[in-house]
Amino acid sequence: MPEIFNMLIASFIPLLFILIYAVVILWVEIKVASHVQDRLGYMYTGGFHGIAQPIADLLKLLTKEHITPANSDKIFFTLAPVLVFASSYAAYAALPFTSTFIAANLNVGIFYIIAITSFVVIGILMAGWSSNNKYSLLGAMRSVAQIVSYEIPTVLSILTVVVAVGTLNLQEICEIQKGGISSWNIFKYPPFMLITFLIYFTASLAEVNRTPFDIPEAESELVAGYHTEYTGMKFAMFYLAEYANMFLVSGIAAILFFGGWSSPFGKFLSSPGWGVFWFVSKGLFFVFLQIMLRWTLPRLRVDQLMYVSWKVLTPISFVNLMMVGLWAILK
Amino acid sequence: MATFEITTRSVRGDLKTDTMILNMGPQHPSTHGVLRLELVVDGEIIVDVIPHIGYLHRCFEKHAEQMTNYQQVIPYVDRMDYVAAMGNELAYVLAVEKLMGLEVPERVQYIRVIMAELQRIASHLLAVGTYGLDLGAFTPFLWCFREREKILDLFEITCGARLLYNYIWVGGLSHDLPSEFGKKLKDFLKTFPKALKEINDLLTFNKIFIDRTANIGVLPPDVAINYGCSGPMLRGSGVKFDLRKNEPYLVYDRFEFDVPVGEGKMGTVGDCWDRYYVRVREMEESLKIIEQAWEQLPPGDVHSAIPKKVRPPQGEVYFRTENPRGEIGFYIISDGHSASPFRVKARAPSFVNLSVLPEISRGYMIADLVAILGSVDIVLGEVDR
Amino acid sequence: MRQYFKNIFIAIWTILVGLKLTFKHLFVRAVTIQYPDVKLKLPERARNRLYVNIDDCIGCRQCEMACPVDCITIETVKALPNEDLGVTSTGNKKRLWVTKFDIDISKCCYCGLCVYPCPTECIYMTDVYEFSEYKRHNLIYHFSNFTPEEAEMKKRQVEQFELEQKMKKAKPAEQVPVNNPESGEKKS
Amino acid sequence: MQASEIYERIKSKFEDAIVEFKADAIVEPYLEVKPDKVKDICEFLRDEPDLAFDYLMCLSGVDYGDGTLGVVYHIYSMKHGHRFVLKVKVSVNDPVVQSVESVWKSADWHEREAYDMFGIIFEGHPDLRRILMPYDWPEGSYPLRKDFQVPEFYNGMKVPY
Repeated sequence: MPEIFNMLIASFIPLLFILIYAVVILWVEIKVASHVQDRLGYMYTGGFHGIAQPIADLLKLLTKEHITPANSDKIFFTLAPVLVFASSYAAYAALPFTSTFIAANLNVGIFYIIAITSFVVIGILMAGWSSNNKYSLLGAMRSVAQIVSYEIPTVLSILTVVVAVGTLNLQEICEIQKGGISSWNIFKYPPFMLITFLIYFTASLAEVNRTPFDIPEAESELVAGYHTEYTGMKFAMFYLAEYANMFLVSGIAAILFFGGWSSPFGKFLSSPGWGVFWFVSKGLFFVFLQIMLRWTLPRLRVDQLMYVSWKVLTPISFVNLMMVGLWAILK
Repeated sequence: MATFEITTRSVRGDLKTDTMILNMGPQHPSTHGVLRLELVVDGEIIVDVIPHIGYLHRCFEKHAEQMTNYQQVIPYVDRMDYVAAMGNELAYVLAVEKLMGLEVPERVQYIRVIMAELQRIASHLLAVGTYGLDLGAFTPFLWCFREREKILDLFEITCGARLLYNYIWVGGLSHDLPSEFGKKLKDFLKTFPKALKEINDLLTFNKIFIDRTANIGVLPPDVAINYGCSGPMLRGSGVKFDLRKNEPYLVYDRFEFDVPVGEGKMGTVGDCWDRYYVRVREMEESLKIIEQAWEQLPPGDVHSAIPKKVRPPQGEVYFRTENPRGEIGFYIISDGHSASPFRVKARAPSFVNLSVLPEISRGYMIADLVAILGSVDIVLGEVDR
Repeated sequence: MRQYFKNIFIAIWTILVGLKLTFKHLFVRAVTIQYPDVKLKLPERARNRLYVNIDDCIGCRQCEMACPVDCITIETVKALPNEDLGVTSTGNKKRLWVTKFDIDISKCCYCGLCVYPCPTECIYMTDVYEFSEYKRHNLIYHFSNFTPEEAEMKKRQVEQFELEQKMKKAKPAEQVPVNNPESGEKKS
Repeated sequence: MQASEIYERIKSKFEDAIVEFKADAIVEPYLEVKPDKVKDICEFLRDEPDLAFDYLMCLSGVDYGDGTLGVVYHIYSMKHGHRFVLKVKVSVNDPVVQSVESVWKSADWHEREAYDMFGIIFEGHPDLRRILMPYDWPEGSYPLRKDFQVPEFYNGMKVPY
């Protein structure tokens, strides 16, 4: 009995984190967008700089009507957002928030995350297909092609790190980088790890459909892509999954290259409590970077996206992998 | 991310595939209004485009015939190309003045030039900004709007309206320039180049932006002329034709300025990037014209030549000027005795420019169509009139 | 091959240039204002809601003629010879009762063409721009001092007077006294 | 090249197609030609190297109100920088004009507009549909004609509202 109880708590904490984080990051995204564009964004709800606006938005989405298009495939239509959210939520299980808290300390943690996030593709395809809308279908098709092809550079760059550290366990990867800034993976095997990080970051942008790779939901072409027909809470699920995914890939970037929950100052401020702080702030930094990129860049076209993946990222990450492997052997 | 080759049709082999008809618009984020495009697509590749227009048809020509005098047509003319209303007024008023054989004072002509060029900058800012928006870059759009606001402020202190001015009248202007106009104009002239440079850095020379627009929607010069394209659309194809130079009206022959043409700097001559960059360069040239015009601005009265009754003799005129979007022409027939025009035909640049869209977008992808449509830069108020 | 790496380099470089710019703009002062709390002062030439100073209106219908969208409706009734309507602030003598002066502001296109021909400068555009209404008919502004009933009465009075005049013409009688002080108060 | 010279050139080739050349018309002289020859004349104007009218500025339909409809062509030469005005008049009962769509592509939409607004039928136009008016606009009702009556109801809506 207490085991089940423990499991419930362990699964509840990431959920709580996602919800709080989503509310915060929604606000940050809007505020960053507006300040980049020389405006103020929302200012009224909740006093200081519209701090309560995301909550109001969420409440609004919760109370909105659920519209299911008449000719849609109703079962898949309802199931799709759940699947999309569930798969990104499930990935949080293997994410080490600090040295003492990880919902499931798996031997093959990073492998598990790669596997489970692939489910997002199925959810998106389901959403696009079942909506019975041409724009949604095009968006879903693009999305599937995109995520499937960007899986390869992502995995290759993760593999490079794995070769360097020699483990698939995320907790252990963090342990290895414990000695402060200089022992972070990004500074190992210069400059190959840096390139690996750049490849991983670029590919992860595509995996979570962020600008400049947001073509599945390219609003000026496909209206809203696969979630054109979604309203209310179902739409909010997609939204939530997108933001959850953003942090997921950023968190993995932090773990793989920037020491995860370990303090940048070695032993200083390295208690488990601080660990959460370091991990979350590192993750949020990359989320912030993603947001900044979104408000800076135009988006690529679907074939250019494929070009970037297959002709730029994949070959370079192969070269990287080999170089790091050689170096590791020779060392 | 090098330039890539366009495959016109996918290879089919034995697989049975079918084209799909996709309705883009009348409600769509990137059709710039209520344009409906019927796309025949093969996957993502466009086989054919059939534009359907007329959703914003407001019977401008019929209205113009029903008015009680020539002056009343001007507010309607404003509403054709509603982001470049000054240019429309100018064309209409110059046509009527030519029909009447009216001479206007120098000061009026200079102010008209300043207004028309300010309007050109404002309109091009909108075109550049929304083009970024079409390609997914949101920020340049609002930066452009920030600059455009300054021009609209200038217009507002001059004539009281921000968008639809009714400022240029037959024989003169509704108001003279206000006293604070000079200072505000100088402020704008000083800050604008910096803002333009920022937009260039952020958008124009961004590699992703170039990849999205270079070699896309190539319009060869002979096709452009045959389709009657004008303005940045024609100049983007490398034809050095600008009515301000080739058929100078007002006092344009007294200013020094370049006519930017597409050079194929990032791809082929006449692609979307060229058309876009012509607009950016034109803004710089307009700045030059404004600076010169402001220096030469003579004193005088702007109301002195306004006739009591506008009653042109029997005859007809086709007069064209260079609007931000191209050649705007008014064909006016006067029957000589009534105070309202017998027939007004507006040759709207967007209307003609849009007709080339199917020709230049076949074989590209849906995302490219958005880029091409954005680079044509239509205003539906003018297409449908 | 060189082109390939050059492309990658340019891509990364221009992205960094863009990021630098956007990051810089994070700290630039916003240019927008918080509208309902802060309001811009409009220039004096601002053309917004039309206003008619009905006391100065002489009922000449110039504005009605000038309006390209026919949003002004004016009805006038001739003043009886024994009524003195006074003069406008510009010194023009008023000769007509303006029984109806309606502006359908929802049709108005804010062109300002009605303002220029007015001989007494009684119709002008103000800088009021917040006048949304829940009911469309509330946007038809009645500027006249007459209610419809009063206008009807006035009209009948004049008809009767004209009838009397005709009768009198048929059989001329003594003059009607001009400048009856009481009828001047009829207004409002 | 002056309008009179251009007229001479046309006259030497299409003597029988000319209806009237008005050299002293206010603002611009114009040449009226027969509606069934206009395409040939336009082709001649475009292809002759020293005329080279490669740009159709404007094509307007006109209802003269006296039972005739007209089409006015304003043409321009990018190469030589001269312009010319051609006119065609047809009776309202048989408004058939040759299409110049094959000469200048820009005539395509302009001719559709003239058809839409005046009911002028352009012979040889590949796609003569309504362009600005809705596709369900009543057949035979052309809004820019002088005798056009505003319908009392349009799709069940009262006009004016």
